[in-house]
Amino acid sequence: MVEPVYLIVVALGAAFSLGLLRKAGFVMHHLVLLLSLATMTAISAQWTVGLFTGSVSPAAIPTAGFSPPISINLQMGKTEGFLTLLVNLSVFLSSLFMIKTVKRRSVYVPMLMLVFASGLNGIIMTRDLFNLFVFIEIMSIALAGLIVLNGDIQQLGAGFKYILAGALTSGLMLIGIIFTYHTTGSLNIDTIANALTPELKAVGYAGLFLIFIGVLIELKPFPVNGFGLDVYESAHPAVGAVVSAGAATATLYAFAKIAIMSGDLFLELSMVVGAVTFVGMNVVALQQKIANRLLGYSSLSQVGLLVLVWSLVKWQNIANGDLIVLGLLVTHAFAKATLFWLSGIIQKEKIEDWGIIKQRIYLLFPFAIALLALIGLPPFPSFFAKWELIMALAANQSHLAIALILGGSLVEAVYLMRWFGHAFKNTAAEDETLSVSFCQLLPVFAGGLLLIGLGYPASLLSATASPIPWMLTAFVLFTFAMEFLPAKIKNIIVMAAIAWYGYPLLTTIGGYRVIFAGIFVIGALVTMIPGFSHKGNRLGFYPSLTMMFAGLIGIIEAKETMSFFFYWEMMTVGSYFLILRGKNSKPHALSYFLFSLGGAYLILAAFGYSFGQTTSVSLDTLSQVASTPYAALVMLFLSIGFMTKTASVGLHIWLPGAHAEAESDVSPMVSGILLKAGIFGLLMTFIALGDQKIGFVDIAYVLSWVGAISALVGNYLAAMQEDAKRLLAYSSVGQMGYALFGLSLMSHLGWLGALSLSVIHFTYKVILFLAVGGIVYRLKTKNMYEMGGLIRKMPITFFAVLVSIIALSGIPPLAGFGGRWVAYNAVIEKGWMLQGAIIGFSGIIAFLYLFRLIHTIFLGQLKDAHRKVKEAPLPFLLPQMLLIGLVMFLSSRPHTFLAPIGEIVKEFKPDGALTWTGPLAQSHLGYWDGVMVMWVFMGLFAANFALLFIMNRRAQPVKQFNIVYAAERPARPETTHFAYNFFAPYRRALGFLEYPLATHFFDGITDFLHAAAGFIRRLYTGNGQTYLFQIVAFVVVVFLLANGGF
Amino acid sequence: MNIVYAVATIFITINYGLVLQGIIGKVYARVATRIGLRIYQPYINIIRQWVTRTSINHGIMYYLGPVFRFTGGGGILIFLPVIYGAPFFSSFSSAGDMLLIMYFMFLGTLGMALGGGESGHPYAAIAVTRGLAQTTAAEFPLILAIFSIVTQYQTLDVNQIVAAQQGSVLNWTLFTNPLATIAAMLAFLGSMMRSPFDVVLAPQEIPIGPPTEYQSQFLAMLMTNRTIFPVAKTILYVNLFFGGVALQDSWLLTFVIFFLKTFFVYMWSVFVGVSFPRFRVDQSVRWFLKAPAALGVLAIIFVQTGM
Amino acid sequence: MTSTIAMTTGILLVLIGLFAILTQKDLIRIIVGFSIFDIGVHVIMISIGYISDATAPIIENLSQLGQSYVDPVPQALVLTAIVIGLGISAFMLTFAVFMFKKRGSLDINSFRDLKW
Amino acid sequence: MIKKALAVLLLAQLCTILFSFLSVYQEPTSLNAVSSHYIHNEPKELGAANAVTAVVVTYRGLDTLGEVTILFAASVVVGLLMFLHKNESAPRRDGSELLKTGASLLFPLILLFGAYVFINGHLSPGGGFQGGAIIASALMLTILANPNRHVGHGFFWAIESISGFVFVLLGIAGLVLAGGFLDSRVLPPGTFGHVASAGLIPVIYIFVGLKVGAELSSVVLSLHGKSEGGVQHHD
Amino acid sequence: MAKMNYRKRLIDFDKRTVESPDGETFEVNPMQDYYCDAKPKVHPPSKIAPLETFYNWCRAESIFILGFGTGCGAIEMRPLMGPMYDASRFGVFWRPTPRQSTVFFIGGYASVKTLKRIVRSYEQMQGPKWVFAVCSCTINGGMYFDSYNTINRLDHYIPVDVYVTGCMPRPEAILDGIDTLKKRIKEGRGEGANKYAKNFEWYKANQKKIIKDWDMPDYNW
Repeated sequence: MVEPVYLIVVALGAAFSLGLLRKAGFVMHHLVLLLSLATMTAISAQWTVGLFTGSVSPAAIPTAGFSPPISINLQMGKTEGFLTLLVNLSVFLSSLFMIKTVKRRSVYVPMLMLVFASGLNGIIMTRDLFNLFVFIEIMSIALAGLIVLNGDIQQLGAGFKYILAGALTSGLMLIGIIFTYHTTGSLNIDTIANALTPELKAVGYAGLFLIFIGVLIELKPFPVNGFGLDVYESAHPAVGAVVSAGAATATLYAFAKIAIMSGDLFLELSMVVGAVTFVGMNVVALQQKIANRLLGYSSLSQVGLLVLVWSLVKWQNIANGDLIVLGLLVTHAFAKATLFWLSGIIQKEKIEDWGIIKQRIYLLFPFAIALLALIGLPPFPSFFAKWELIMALAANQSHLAIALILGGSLVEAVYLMRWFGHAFKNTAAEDETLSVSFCQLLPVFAGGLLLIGLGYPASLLSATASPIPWMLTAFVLFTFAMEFLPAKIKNIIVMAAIAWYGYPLLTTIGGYRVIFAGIFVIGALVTMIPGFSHKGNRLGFYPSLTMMFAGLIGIIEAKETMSFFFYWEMMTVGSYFLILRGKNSKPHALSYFLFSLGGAYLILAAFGYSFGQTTSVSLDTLSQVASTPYAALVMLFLSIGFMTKTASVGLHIWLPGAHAEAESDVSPMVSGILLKAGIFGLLMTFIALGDQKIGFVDIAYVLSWVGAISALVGNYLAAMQEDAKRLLAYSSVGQMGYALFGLSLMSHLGWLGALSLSVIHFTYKVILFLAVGGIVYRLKTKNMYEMGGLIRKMPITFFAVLVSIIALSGIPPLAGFGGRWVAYNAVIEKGWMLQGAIIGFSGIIAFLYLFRLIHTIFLGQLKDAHRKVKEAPLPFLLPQMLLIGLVMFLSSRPHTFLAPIGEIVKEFKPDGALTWTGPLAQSHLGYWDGVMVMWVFMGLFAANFALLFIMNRRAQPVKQFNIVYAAERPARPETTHFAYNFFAPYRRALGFLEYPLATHFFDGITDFLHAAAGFIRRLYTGNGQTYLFQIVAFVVVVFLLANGGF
Repeated sequence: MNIVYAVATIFITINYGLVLQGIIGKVYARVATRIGLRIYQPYINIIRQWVTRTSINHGIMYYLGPVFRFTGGGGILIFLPVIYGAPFFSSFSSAGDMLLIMYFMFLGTLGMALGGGESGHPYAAIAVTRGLAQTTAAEFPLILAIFSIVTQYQTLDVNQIVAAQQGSVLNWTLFTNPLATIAAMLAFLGSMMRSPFDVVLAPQEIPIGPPTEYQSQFLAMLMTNRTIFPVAKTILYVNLFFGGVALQDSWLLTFVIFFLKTFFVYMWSVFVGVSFPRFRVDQSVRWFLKAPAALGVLAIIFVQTGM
Repeated sequence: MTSTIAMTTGILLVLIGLFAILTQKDLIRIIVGFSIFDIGVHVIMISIGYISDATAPIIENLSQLGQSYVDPVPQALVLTAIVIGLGISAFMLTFAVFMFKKRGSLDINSFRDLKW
Repeated sequence: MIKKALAVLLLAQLCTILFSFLSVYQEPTSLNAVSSHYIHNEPKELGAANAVTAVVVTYRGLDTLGEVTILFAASVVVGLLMFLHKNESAPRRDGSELLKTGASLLFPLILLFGAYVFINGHLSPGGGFQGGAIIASALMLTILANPNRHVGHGFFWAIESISGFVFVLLGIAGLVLAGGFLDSRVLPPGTFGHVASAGLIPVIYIFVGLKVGAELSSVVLSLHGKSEGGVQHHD
Repeated sequence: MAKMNYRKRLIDFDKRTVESPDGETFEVNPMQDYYCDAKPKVHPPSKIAPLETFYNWCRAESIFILGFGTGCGAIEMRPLMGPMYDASRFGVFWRPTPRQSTVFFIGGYASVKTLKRIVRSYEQMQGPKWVFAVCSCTINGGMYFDSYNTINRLDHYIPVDVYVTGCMPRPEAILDGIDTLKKRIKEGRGEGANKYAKNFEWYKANQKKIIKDWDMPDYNW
């Protein structure tokens, strides 16, 4: 093992020696720089590996040959090793990144970089209070130098403000240090910590406070961080990266040392400051449009989060708290560094202009990875850290902390994903080109890969759950590797993989899961068939797709809350990217993502509380929560969380846009298949928790109203749409309302109805979306009033739509009726008549949109432009035909699927089951024989048809204008096709249902947040003196706060 | 055997429906102090329509529209227990309960709408939107009323509901659950295509609505359905609210009861129809969702609280 | 007593320096304010180690070890602190010079390119 | 005005905080464990008469390395800024003859004094920083007296780099040959109170002095704007 | 733009080039693409005579009138619906659309402009169908016999079954005319539709002589 002191020595030696090599030229300078940084990285890596594998024990390194407290000593433990590795690596990569940009800066930049690195290493390793101060100063000064890399006025201003603030805080720190020395007689952190008896703490409080507040201000807490923001905004992106990854990391560790040294004196204080920073910065960032400053806001908020989490972890003695903090830290460091590097490549100030990234499309991968890692999504380390954290916090019942952390993360996701949307969807000006060098790409991809790679070890460190099943994730990663293949081959590979994985799953998995597994696996295979109609290699489609389906299968397979949540998030991410691919889907994908994330956070919190109550992470033991005081809360959270996925009313506003604007073959996936994940979750919740009450209010009762109103509003709005896919999307809202209602009945029949509805909804919604997708593919429009008369051009599609709307509306003899029959039996049995009536009413309203769909598209007048339109391509038709076969089979033999589902439901709700005698189903209220209905229908239909045909076989076929037009004739198909504002009278009567209450509500929240952001950010006046004012005020206020001075 | 019964049921009902149409035509005429048509006139009309020589066809769905329509109408009839206790008149009522009947009604509507739609005539589409809009609203009080009586009788089986009303006139739902009956009878008006709810057919504005392009045998089939569909609907109402028609000692008596009950229930819509002017669609939608719906809700509340 | 006077002086210097920093518009004056502030901090530091009637910690010969010396640590620290302060001052002055060159003004209000 | 009032208010609050130190402050009557170790054991361990120097150079040698680095960084940044704005300095008025002559007379004397201060740093008050600062003042004097005089920057750079590098090497020597990084006991302690005593301390201090002198000089030179590469503009 | 509106009626039936959603351009010929261009066929009566007799009786006793108020005589239709004359006694009803009517009631003189509508509506009725023309003007032009704008004799253009003279005829006369029509139908002489199909070319030639802006297919199905 190389002595850790070389981490400092190498850097400084190289820095000093560079002075001699001033004339040696650019190559030599950078060779020295990179070699020394690589050496340092290697040293710290060696230590890290050694320490974590246990081959070396932590080392305390005295300097000058004397033991502490006589001399300064350094320490190299696990944390130090890891953190030095982190900072050295990030500085190394940043230096690599800078090579091209700093060519003209002579030897100064490498020197400063080395000095900076030595400062970081020193801060991390030193155990001496004053030495810590010295290294912080080294870091600040080197940083201030690095800021002014271009020497323009903005950088000068930023550097000046930064130094000014640093000088002020360092003065305060010095006073604190000297008083602490006076109190404790030592400058060694460990000695001080040991010497601080309660009396001494009281006497030396002020000294400790000044040190503490000094380090805290170095961390740039809200609102005294204007100078820090300026640094992030103006500095070279590579410098931003080292500030974010290196300086923040080192300073955080310094903060941690100080806080530990002071005993528990300042934990509450730092929690408050951390929380305020985290939330405050995230909110203010909402208004930010400048990429680098946005990154600054995000960095500072993350630092706030880290401070908050670290203090919480210490305060509550959370077992693997250090690992949680490290997980968050490492994610933040690499993600932020990657983003800064990317911003250095893109060189666009405004986030709206980031569309240029698509000129180097592969850059989107690291970009997405970094953003997702920051938000804390799987499989990145932050995900596991967040998971562990919430588990622990929930176990300790820290409600406020959970709310703050999750709420803040949600706000953070807003601006981060908005940014991604801009990059993904905006187009750059024609004449701009993006040039990238290898030295720039290497760090970017290294960052991305590190984030992915670190996920696996992070998952192993979880204290609460056994490792998640990685197989699916591995396959998702594999799809990234085969991105270069043509789309058709990828389609085959992915389908084969899903079939290969899904078939044994279907045969082995039991219980209600098999229903959903069937929907997901079969659905995946069927809906992927249209993918064959794509040419090229469809970059990014297959990883997202596999991510979604892996997530879906993963939640089915999950045995533990953690793997459930892992795959749940993965599904969300995958589907987000899929939706984002649509043409106009930018805002909709964002709102989809946010709603899903919000829902997921509720689920996370619920799992946390459940863990806290039962200390078990198994999904099977979720039911144990039912007997604890948290049962209702857990149920509420889980329900709302899953309801965001089923898009129940109030939480539905993301759905129409997201489903409608997605690509043609994505819409059926997200609408026909993905929504069932929410139903699956709800069912799982209800099975585990049953009926819960909050006060006198029965949650299930409330949910039944939500379901009913979802059905009504969804169906009504569907009828009012002009866009075919939007219509179908709203229809999904309504249909999921039925399912929610059925589940909330908490009875055998209710669940049976909901489950059979899920199955049937899958079939017809996939058919409908594929049919409409095929039409849109041919017609290049989604507006129904621009279509018409397509029955002659697309007879197969028409047939598919006809069958599915009959199935959807529940008209016998097709399969949809079975679900309705069961559902009404359930309603009457339960006695929730009013909701039931609303459900019934919305069922009838469904006719409105179904008729509109089929009429305005297929019937009426064919338009000029569509006279040569061909039938939808085979890849679209094939799955429709397969599913129609399925629908017809289920319709003619409904007992073959209702009875087995009934058996499954019986396991949980044995009472009130149907009795089957052959195809005759009997509830205690009524009866229904699907096969007989089918026969009667067929018989009557055949007889009537025969009658008509015999009487009227010579009918003259005519064309579309051969209609009676009051002795006139139609002029144009466009003016003869009644389609626009189809249900005008209905709108006149019931238009109030269209009032976008939920939209206004959520808009109100976002508007408020944005307004708040706009107001708060006026704190950052740009005037250095104001910032100093704020710092002094901050010190005073925090001191008074801590001492109850207010 | 059931099939024979079913065919017979349909046949008898067609005749009954034709006679009823004649009578109603007469009533309308007499209200307007005219002498009016011959009672048997509907027979002539329908035969004449069936033997039209030429016809035109707008397409496959247009062709199938009347088939769907008639299948829907005939289906309801044979799924309904027309006469309680007589196997002859409830041939396929074992296929399903009230829910089946309620949902099966829409098959015809859908067929009509699709067929009219394919004719390419904008008036058909306009009429369908009006019809659908109005029907959806009219169904709401009906659903409430039905929920109310299903709660009351704890069954969805029409046979059992009829059985529960036997014994005395006071056992009729009309008297045991008057609110539900009123709500349902108001809803009944909305589905009978008579004034004030007949803007769907607005004879000159959108000539007779969805079937505006239908002619010859297609129209004949629709006219045939028109004879049975209202009767079937009326029978359902009679069964649910007015004690149904139970098989008596003599078939004659049974038919007299059957005739009287269905006639008077049917006449309810006629009487309202000749007395009131037309609603616009949005007005009728609002109307159904106010008073009748409120009555329906009250009916449910009364039943559930046992008042 | 001596140390209290020194410390009071130091605190007053700190406050005076801060007042200058917070109220002066001119960059140079702010830097001067900072220097005053820094000197105040140093005075506070050096006064901490003071022991009444003790001598400076320079041992003229080994036999004098028994006599009373003031604490050498604050002196060592203040030495370092002074140099750091010097570095920072030099740094700030350099910035001020170049900022003036770029903008032609020394008013701190005129360097608000970055905000919000 | 409001600003001033606000500042006064804030400072009043800060004042109460700072004076709360004073209220609990008790002047120590004896040395604490650490400092008494320095006083009582240092002569035996290191052999430097000036205990402060021993603390600065050896016990807390890392701090010293750090502060040298800070100065180094400062001078690098100044250099960087100069480098970026090479051509932006205006010519200055020449100094008077009296000044020039006086300055050149004083220059070697000041240098000598500076050397004296840092060579004797381990024996008497003074040391590398002080000596370095004195040396730099000599240079400043010449520049102020003769603003248009060209002074080679490279020389200072070389001294700065070499002495910094040597400082680090000496530290490593301590690590390799003695107890730890910057351990001054690589050389024998020698006779207490002599110049050639206290192990490496005077050696280190010499290099610190050189380095500080060179760094401060180069800062001064940079700010002066007449260093190498500076193209003269006469407009 | 204004010019286009002026010519709109004709432009609607010009061939036009349209662009398909795929960007391919092709030509649309409205007259061919939007209208059925089949010619009418003769539909002979049923070969079983008694059956045909029964059918004809039904047809005679169930008359669905498509009223076309081309002239003054139309006013006389209304009393037939009222209590005074009540035509429904005789199985006469009015329908709003040609598709569902059997008798075409021409209510008076036919101008050139209306003739086009008359032809179109007549052709849109399903056979067997009959034409019932009232007023002298439909017979010989009446007082407008030399008008630049009316036709003189309706049965040159469509086959008329019954004319009722008068200017205007009383409702009683119309009832009498209906009676005559019934008799004709019952006797099997009401084969106007077949006559029209048989002499289609002649009728068309006559029609086209009058209607100069012929903007419809030869036979309006």
